Amino acid sequence: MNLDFNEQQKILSDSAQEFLSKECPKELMRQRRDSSTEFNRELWKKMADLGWMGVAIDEDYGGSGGNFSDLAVLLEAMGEACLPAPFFSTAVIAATALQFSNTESTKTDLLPKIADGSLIFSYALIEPGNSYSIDNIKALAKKEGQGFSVSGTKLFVEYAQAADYFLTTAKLENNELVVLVIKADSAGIKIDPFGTLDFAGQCEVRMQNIKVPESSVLAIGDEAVAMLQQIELVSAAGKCVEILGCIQAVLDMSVTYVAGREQFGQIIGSFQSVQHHCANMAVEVDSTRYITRQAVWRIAQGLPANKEVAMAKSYASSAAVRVGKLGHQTHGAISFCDELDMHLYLRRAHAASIAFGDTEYYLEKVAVEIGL
Amino acid sequence: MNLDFNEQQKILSDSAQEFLSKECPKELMRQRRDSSTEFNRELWKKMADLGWMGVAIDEDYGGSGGNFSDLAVLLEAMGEACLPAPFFSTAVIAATALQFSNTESTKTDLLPKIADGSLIFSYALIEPGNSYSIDNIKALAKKEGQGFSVSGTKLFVEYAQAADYFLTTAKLENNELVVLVIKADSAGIKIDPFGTLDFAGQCEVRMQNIKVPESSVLAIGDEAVAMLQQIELVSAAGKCVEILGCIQAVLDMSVTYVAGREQFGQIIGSFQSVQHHCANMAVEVDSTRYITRQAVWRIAQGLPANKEVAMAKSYASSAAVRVGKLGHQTHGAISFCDELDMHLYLRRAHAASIAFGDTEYYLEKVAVEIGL
Amino acid sequence: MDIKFSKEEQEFHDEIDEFLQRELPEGWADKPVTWPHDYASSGYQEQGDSDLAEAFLEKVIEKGWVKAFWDIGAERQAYSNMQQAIFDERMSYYRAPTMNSVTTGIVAPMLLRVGTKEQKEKWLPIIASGEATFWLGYSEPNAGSDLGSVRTSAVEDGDDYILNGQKCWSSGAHLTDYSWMIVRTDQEARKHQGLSFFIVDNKTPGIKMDPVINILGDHSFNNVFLDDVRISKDNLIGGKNRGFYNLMTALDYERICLVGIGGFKRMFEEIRDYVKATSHDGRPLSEKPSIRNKMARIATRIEVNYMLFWRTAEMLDRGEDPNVESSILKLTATELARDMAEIAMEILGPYGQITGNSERAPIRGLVSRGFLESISATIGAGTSEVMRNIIAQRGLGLPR
Amino acid sequence: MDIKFSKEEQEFHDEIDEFLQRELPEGWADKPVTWPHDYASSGYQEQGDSDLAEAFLEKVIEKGWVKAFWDIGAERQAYSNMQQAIFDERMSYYRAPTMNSVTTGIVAPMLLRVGTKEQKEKWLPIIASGEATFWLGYSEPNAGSDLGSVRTSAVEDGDDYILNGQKCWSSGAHLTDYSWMIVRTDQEARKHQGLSFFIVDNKTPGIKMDPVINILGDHSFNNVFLDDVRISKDNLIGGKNRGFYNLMTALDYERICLVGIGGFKRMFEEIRDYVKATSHDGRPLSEKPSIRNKMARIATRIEVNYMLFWRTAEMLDRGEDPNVESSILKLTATELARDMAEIAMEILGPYGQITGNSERAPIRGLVSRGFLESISATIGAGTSEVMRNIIAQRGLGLPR
Repeated sequence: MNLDFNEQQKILSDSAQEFLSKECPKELMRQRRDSSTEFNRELWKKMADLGWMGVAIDEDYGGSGGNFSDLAVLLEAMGEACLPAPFFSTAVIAATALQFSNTESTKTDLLPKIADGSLIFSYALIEPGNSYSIDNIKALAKKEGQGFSVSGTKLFVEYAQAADYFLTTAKLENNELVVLVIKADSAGIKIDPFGTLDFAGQCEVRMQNIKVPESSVLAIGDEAVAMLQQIELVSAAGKCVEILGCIQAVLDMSVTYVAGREQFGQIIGSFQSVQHHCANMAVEVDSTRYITRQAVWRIAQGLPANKEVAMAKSYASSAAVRVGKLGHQTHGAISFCDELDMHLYLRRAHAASIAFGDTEYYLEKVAVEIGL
Repeated sequence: MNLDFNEQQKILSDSAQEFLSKECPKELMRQRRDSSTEFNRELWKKMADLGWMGVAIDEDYGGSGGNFSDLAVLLEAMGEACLPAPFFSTAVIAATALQFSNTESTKTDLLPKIADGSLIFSYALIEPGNSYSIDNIKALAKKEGQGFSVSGTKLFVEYAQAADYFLTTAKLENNELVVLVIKADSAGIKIDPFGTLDFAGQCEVRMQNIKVPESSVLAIGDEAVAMLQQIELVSAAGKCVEILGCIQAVLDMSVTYVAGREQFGQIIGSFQSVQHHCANMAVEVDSTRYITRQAVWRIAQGLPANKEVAMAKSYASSAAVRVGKLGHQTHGAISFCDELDMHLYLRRAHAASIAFGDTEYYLEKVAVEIGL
Repeated sequence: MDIKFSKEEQEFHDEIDEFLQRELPEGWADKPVTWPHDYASSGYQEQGDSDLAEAFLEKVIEKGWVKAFWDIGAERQAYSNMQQAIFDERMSYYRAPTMNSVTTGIVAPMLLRVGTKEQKEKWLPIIASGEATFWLGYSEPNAGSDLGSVRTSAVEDGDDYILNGQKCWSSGAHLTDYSWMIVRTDQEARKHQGLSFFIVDNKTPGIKMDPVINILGDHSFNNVFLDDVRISKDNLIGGKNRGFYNLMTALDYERICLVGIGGFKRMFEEIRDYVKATSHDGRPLSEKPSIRNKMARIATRIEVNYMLFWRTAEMLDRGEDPNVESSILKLTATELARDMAEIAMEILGPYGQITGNSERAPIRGLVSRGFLESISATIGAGTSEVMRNIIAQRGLGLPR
Repeated sequence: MDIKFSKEEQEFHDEIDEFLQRELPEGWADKPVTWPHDYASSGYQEQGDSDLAEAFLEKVIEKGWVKAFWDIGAERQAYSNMQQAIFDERMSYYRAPTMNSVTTGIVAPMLLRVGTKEQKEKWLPIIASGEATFWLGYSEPNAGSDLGSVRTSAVEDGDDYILNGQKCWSSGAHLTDYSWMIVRTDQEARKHQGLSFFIVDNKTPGIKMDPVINILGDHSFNNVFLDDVRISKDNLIGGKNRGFYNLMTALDYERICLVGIGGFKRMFEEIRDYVKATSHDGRPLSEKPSIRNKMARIATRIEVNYMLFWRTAEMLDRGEDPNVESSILKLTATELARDMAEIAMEILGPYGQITGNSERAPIRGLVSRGFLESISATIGAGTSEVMRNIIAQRGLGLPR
């Protein structure tokens, strides 16, 4: 048994941290707050040059053929840096869906462009009134000639205004589920951004009779269900890693702050209540780290991982908010000011905690997995 | 608005505390542990002489005509003293049931004997496989001549081996509910004690064709349901008061201990973590006190009290265990020894926390009361 | 024991309630507002609201309620603390525009308690008329939880004092007229013994205010710099070098007057109505056992806080000093503010993250706002840790 | 990264598992046992059980597993720490009778680490054969969390030391043969610098043991009085006045070896099976959403603790010092022990209070027992507060 990064992952982790600490200042997050339509394309280009988008894409499709553990190394560093870019939707979700699909022409077309950074993907999976379940999908894909006509409304579509493609779901007229890719500039698409805590520029995307070719369909029926399950599994584990990066940063910031600040003639880090807050954060970080690594590793190995992911995501999701709030509490009033980065981590950690299923959603999955 | 005891209640409270601190040493609890069939009848006699059993019984029936607030003053002192005696089942539950009843002959017969301390009552309300709900009662009361023949099994019957009467429930053949009193020495009653955490000598009581006269029936049908609801209301509020007494004692013991004990060259009560444990206990005690007083006062005034009791009991029940455990934690290893009284309070507080409905049971009631 | 309003209290309650229902602008409580017991208030979002609020407050002042809280002639409170508590409860329940609560809840009672006759006659009427509003000049960069470390200095110069230094976290300083400021008048004395209170006009030469933007993106805090600010000795309140002693009382008032207990009930009712009216995945939220359980817990804790709130009012009316009790109230109410926001976020799932500038935002985005705002609750006006210290040391007598 | 057992580890795991399934007495795991990670163990309830346990342990010893953990000739461990962890996990999962874990988990590795060649040759074989079992002579009436304050004195006298003093909370002292005792060998040195370890035979003249009854009514603790107890210098282990330094290592071992991680899984499975098989008010407990949620939380925390457990084993195998990591493990596992008991009590409702001496007791009364036993978990071997101090000060570098 070996719970730690291997040599190659350590090198990747160090270089990713170094790169992002230089290239991804927190000002990028604040820029997103002030204008949520675009993101930093220069940084995106540099990341693509480093080969990050293709880390977990097969070499046949222009990637470097790494596994999910390698991708997770990057996601952790991105969480630590609060990277505001559509990496997750593109390199994790879209890449997973396409690699899972049998629609060879679309794979051959799109995967290399994901790998080289020339395509931005978003995902549009949740409909108004629904949460994480894939039941009750109301968007409709009607057979029309050689392709389909798609109509429906989706919420929580990150970076929608910057995306080239959406990955989305609909029902066929025979009630079968489909997963499809839709070009963002298709006629009939209306995008309305709404504000969210994490400045991710989440949008409402309304589709009215969007014409798509047959090759847009990545999966139908049971295969679509299986694909969505795989997306959920991978994304949930990926979000755990993002949370881990966030809360590690919160802990580090807090320890540095309390070790330097004086009140009552004492370093505040010498007060037992402050020490215990920090200790509790450290315990949460370590716990999140290892329960997450197990889930990630199992996915990377292609082993069954439903239970491990459900445990990791339920744990990490609640740790995210607990640690975020403790970080604020240990900092006191300064943490309530925009100038401190603490709230950026809370925003990110919270968004990750609800993405692809929150604590309660995964606890119910755990309950099923343990035989209840 | 006035949240505090009135003058008369203050006097009663002081005298009850003084009496019990002298007459009710914790050794009585330990005696119950070692032999659960009997309790200290001498102490019972003295309490009766003080008029405690009749505090909330009408003067017409030999009591002193006080209200539930007065009775609650005693229950708080009893909680603080960990009194091991069937006071609750006799002076709270049986007295409430009898006063609620219209069966005049039985009231005239039994209430004065409760008031003068000559009768011990227990209650037998829960059946195997059931919890607090009064649905699903399986005990049967068959009409037989002028009376009934009662059969069934009841659990959690406190002080059953010392009781003269049981207050119990059964279904008639037409499925109507009845509440009745049954003499403990009736032929066909079998009593098996089982160990419980609180040393209350709780028993399983099996009744096989017990013959009871018609006058044993205190209420039938809707009236029986109403009576049981009133019993639950009064008992739940009474248990909150008992918990309040218990956790106040736990807080007092803890503060005294940590103010005296030294470790690392310091009074341990000067460590911030210990101080915060104590502060958290104090907050719980105060919170329990006032939410409970409101419930008690409304019952005493005959005002609707379902919401207030549900809130009080859900709060107090969870505070009971939280404070009990904090008391142990602040004491450290000594609290794990029988010689310290701390565990007696935890036992009592836990028993009170589940009696007549636990936290979750009352939270659901709160949910209904707030319109959900 | 009598756990309901007296006849007089009930009439007072009903009078306020009727007034508020009658006089508040249509749909006022549905305008975007702040989370209960936060310290992030930053004025009104729209100019129209601000005008409506002022018009409403005129009526409150006309009613005499602000003025009536103290009887200047008799130098005492005209209404009981319980009545003031009832007033606060109703006002906060309706989210009514209030007189600046620092002014009416802290400065006015402090003047009444430690001001001279002349000071009372000068300040109380213009407080009652709404002409004088105050901010709290307490915190400094190196004096946050530890207010004994205040360094801003006041040096005597003839009939004046010259003030130099910096105040920070000055909530609403830019929206008010005066500061209720604690400064060091004796540089030699031991840390807690050389402090005094002054009333400082914001317009005095030498005062500079820099805005500080909070995590909601709002300007609520300020950094206030004092550079040779000349203040008349008449503005020294409560005795020279008695500042720390007076501060203890002022902090008690603060912990009580900032609770806004009615706001908890109102916010809760909005969440309750939302979960009844909303379905996720085809099922009403109000039917989910976990949501029923969470809502019931919150409702119960609000009720507990109501009881603790009435208790402090009762104590004040009995002439007792609710030092520990106000700390318990502050602790429980602010922890509740945080927990209520977190639990509401849990209930709303992905919808909770939508902020108020979107039509899709549940309850006008109040919950996502509260998730951030409530962070200030357990920090401002004394952290939860400081509250627990007070309860343990002053309440339970444990050693410092 | 490779988060599964290696082939060798898996084979070792399976070998133990098969052995346990084959050799444990029928229904052994269903006998009343103690709650995971408690400090209240007090031997077997029935003589028959005790005999069965001894017979079983003979087989473990025969198997060579106890002895095999150290290679005496090479003065090193024969099995990896990961293998020992696997052994502990399986043994605790099956609730198998174990060699006294203080002996095999603390004293033996400490001897291996700081003992002389002679001491190893003398003690390790009789530990391996089960002839020598130990209790921890650490706590004293005024040295609980603060072990630097140990006062029991050892004064040199020729080839011997003369010991005087008192030890308390001495778990299982009456059931074992020797003490692994820390005493003061230098009265003049600063508090932490004058301590040393001794092995003390319980039968040495001058030793008196008084039983202390715990809150379960069991005799698990003892007060041990030492009155001019004469001990050979050969029994001083790890260097004179090096005791506090060695204690830090011994405490690391203690935090790891007492976890009994498999016991959590076993207990959880029993509760799970119970809620599946039991209905209250006509409805299976396992269908109640609140119960599903609580069980899932516990299962997840157990899994987290498994990961933290394997981590310490890994660190030891890498030659690293898991001082902070063992404190994290101890903290999380013991808090889990408490929470699991409290949550199980909540799940069982009124039935939870029934103790093991009744047929009506769910899961043989283990839950009500655990509710009390688990109190010892967050106190014994360093309170949760001390663990948090260690994590903050040694782990995060915050000032003492």
